[in-house]
Amino acid sequence: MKAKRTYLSVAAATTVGLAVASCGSSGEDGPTALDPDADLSKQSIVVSNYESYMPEDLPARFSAASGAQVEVAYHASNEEIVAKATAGDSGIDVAFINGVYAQALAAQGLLEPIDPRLVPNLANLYPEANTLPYDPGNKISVPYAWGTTGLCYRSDLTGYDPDSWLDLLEPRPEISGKTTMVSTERWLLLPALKSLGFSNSTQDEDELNQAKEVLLRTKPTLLAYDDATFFQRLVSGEASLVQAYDGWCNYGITDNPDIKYVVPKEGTDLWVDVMVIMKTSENKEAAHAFINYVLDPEIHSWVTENILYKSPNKAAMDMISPELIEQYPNIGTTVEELFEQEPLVDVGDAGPLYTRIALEVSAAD
Amino acid sequence: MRPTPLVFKVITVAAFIFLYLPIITLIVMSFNGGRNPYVMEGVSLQWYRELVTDGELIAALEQTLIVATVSSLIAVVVGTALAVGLARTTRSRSLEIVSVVPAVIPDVVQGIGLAAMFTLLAVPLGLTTVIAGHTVFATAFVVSAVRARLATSDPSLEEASRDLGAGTFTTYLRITTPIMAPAIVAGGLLAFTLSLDEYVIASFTSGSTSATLPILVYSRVRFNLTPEINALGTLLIVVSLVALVIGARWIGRRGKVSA
Amino acid sequence: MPAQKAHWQSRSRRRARAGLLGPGLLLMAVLSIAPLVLVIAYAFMTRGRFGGVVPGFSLDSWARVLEPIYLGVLWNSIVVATITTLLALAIGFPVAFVISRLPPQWRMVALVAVVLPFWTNFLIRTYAWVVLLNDVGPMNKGLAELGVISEPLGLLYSEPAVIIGLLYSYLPLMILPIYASLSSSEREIAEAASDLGARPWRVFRDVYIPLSVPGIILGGIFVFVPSIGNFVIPDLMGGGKSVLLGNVIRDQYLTARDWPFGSVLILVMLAILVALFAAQAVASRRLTGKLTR
Amino acid sequence: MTQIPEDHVLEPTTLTASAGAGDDSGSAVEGGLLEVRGVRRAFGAVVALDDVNLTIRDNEFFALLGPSGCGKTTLLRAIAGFEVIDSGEILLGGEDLHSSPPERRPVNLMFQSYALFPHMTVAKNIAYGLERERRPRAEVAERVATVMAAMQISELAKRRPSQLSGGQQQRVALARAIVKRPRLLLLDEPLSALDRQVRLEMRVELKRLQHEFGITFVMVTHDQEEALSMADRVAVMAAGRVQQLDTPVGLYRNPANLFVAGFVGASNLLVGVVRANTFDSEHFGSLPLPSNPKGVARGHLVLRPEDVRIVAPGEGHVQAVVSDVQFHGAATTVLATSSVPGAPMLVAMVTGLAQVTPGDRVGLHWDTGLVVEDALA
Repeated sequence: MKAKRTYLSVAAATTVGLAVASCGSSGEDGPTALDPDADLSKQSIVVSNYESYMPEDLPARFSAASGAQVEVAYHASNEEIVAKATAGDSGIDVAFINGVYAQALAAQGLLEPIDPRLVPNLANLYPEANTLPYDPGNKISVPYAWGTTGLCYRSDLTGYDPDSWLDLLEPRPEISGKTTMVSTERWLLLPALKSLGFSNSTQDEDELNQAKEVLLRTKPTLLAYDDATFFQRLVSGEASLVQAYDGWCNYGITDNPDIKYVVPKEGTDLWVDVMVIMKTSENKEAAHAFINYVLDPEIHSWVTENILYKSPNKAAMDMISPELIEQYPNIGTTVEELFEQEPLVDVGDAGPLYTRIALEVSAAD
Repeated sequence: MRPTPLVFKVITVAAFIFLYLPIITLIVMSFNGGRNPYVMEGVSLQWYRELVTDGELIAALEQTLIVATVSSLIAVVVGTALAVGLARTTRSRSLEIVSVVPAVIPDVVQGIGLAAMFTLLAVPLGLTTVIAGHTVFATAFVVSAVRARLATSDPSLEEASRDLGAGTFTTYLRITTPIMAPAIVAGGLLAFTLSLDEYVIASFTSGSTSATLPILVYSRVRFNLTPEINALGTLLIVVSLVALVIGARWIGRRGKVSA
Repeated sequence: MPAQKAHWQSRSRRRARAGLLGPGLLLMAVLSIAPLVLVIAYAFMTRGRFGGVVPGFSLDSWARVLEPIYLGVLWNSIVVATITTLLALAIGFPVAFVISRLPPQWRMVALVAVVLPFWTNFLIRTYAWVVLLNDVGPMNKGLAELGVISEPLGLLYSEPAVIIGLLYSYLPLMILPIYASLSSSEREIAEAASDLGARPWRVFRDVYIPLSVPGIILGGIFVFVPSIGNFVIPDLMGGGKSVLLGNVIRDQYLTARDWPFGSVLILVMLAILVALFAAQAVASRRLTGKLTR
Repeated sequence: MTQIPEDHVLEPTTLTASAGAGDDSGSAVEGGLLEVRGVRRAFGAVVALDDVNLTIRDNEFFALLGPSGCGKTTLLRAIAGFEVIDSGEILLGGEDLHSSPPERRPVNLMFQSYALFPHMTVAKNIAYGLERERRPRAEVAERVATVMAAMQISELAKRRPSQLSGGQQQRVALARAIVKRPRLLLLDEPLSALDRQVRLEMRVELKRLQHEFGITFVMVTHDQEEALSMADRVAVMAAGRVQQLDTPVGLYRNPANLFVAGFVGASNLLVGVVRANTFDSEHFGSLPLPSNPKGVARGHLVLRPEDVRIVAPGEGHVQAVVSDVQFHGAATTVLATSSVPGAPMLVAMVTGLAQVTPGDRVGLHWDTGLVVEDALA
């Protein structure tokens, strides 16, 4: 997952918490009447994604195939898209965003419901990908990539193979000062909650406070909090062990085969990044066409080979070469294995508490 | 005169090392043969090659140049008029303060204020809003530069012009402005440079497709570290240096002539 | 005198005033004052359900400022900005002093040399420090090879690293005003003082320091204000382990989307700023009084 | 900006209404090019011009003389259009200037600082005013060349002001104003920035140019010698009022009050009271009353040094001892002190050599003198 952030979060989930708690159903405004036969060559869309989270020439290929014009914008965090969308017309047509944040936008009526008639390639998805808790039935979003959060490490530097969140939270002396954690609050709290045996989406204040104590004890042993460049730190040898999203660990593996990924034995999360269409989009046919294009098995497998993240597209994953899975073992994770992990769900009214704990940890001496 | 204390000389030398050490590091690392931005692995020009073929970066540079050029041009025109107006047509101290507030207010406040206002008025964020944000502080800098110069210029020059038959605006155009030229150029250059470098206000006011160079650099530094950034930094240093030398020469020459 | 005839000056001055001041003041009003007023107004409103603000008077956000976590961040920011300012003074004063005593042609070169790093991109300049101070970067490597250190210094991603970054970015803003106050014609006063038999340290205490006080105060403000509002340097050099006021403000707007609270924090920062400028005005008035008396 | 013909600029005024009102310095109708009537200007509590009246005639060289702060510069600037007047009228050729901005007044000012445009060459500076009139290029070039030749600055045409000496700058400033052929040329302390030698040359030069171009000159100066030697008529100003307006000889021989007597030329000033036909001096007792045209009762007796003669001790009106003798070539000044405590030193000027030396006892005699009142106008 690409939870790219500009800075450690202070209150990221507050918005989500309120939004999800207040509104279970989406799309009250009803879908706009769409014309399946619209002339796409007269349409142009802006697609906002994280940097290098899709093949560079994907937009151009889509243009060539459909005739629609595509402009690419970049955002650094889920919160940035939420902020832009709630501020008014962002000019964005299609956005790539975490499923939980997509649900928050939908609750505010900011998303256009997905019209399945215009996305026939939805049929390519794993059946399980239709059951995800943030958007059962994929009514307002279409899954793009999914995966887990775990430990990414340089086996040659650690000298052993870690298998527990405690290897990160209470590092051995030889790797102390050479570990990093993610600072986005839900994922900052994840290792502590899991190591204590709690749910990754707990709303219990006492459990959260226990997790905070763990994180405060861990802070002095960290090199830094890092949401984005941890794999580069492993490659350079600056860090030995980092908390990482599986696909991003693969970037490190590309540069150094000694880098390995492991899901800690205490368990972790299942996250999903999705594509959504903004209500303000003026070219919704082209937006749908773009999403449908991505779901094409050839394209989506090409995407996975390019970004090294698993896709929820069965047809696409079936086309992935065994060599790639050998090089990046976590791409071979089966759907069953993935669903052994606890999918992230919204934390409702506990959102501000997560926010506060994240600030207290980051501001602590 | 008493000699300068030795400890002062030592501190000064240390300070210059402090100022230039990172820049020298940057320049050396830009010729890195490897892809690790921290560790030197052989010497090559590969990152400069990447730089010139990096479409995204070139697009961001274009946006930045547009923002800096438009905002500093507006600032030069509006700011010069404002400075002259403040000096010659009013004695209001509060108007003077209003005119330089954007130069002293923290950028995060300016950026947030603009973002909040654009949101409230449903103005779509984009290149125009970035230009608007930059024009404000650029104008404030031009005003201060021109004001400083006006304070030391002889007001009878303008009276002489009117006396010889020029109207108010002809006088500002043909006499005041040329005399102020070094200050206007200095203020404009300052505004231009600050705009090229400005990240905070731009980050709050830019739309989804209007990333300026600092925004791109920030996201690269945060997410996609490669020695390409070192190469870019080196090029920017060279360009700044050349601009500085040319600018200083020009101002020096003009300054002498109109002194 | 015929009363109905307006003097030309009133007409023409009005026209000139409108033409000259109009565009600039309009610009300032719309793009500087209005946003500021809006931010101030937001501080007294209610947080919107999905972020932003909704009309309705509320002082809730003000109570939050007093919570220990925010007071802690505020205090930490003041400490970091103060240390940065004091270090800038400790380095800036000697540098300004040495430059002011160089032969005139070298003075200009030295000043340009001070400003030059300032004219390079702020982010890249800061990033250069990340490269330099990195545990596997050239400084640690070099020192280790020289045998000075056996372990990396671990300087990066810490509060000291943030202070180094701030100091680096704003040092020229301390040197220039002090240089300006030292290089003004009052230099002869110092020579007069030594001529009258004052010993070097006394010349310093009685002459140079008082003379440079306006520059020191101005430089202090120039360093302190951007330091306390900065969030980029803590981001890049603090490794997320150090939080300054600027970070919290930015996050209130961009991620937490609690605009009223963000506005309250902005007002706290502006209050510090206004207090500093007021102190500067008082100090410089007292000082000029002393010098002219 | 389009140039509006002069006759449209100056609004006609009702001459009859104000003709001759409180003006003792000349008739408004005959020969009055510029009329200043009842002009008042105050800056807060400070009154710079207080009911100023004067008439400047066509083609004369007029001087406004007074110490700094007397209002002369304010008056000059009001005529040029740079100062608003609170009340009163300034008429040029019978037309009220009040609503004309400086650029539309057929009046030019030569600034004390010269105010040469630093970014233009000498030729450009001089051409500036003509270009503003939208004159044909050929005419501008011809007139600039002519005036530069007249001012003997033709070789400076390509230079910039910063490359000129003070005297050269002054000539350029003058040329720049004259080339416009104004009806009135105002000169603000024209010679004050010059060295003594250049200043003496320029005095002659200015008079020559005034004749040559036939322009009315109004000069402001604090230097009485300059005013007396150059001007046809001089208005002496103090405290915002015209104390006296007269020819240089008139001012010198018939000062209107103590201020004028003291400011214009050197004089012996003896304080005292007028009796039936004597002047009772405070220090020298009863003296003959020479002339008292204004019927002053209490004031000062003005004795010009050249009117005081040195006579044998015991003779003359006052007895004194020579304290100093200063030889000037054509004349000699003798300073004499009387034994009366607190009495002023007396000054006599004799042509050629004086036959006395310091320490000599002498008598001082005079036949002419004038009693003036102390109060300002």
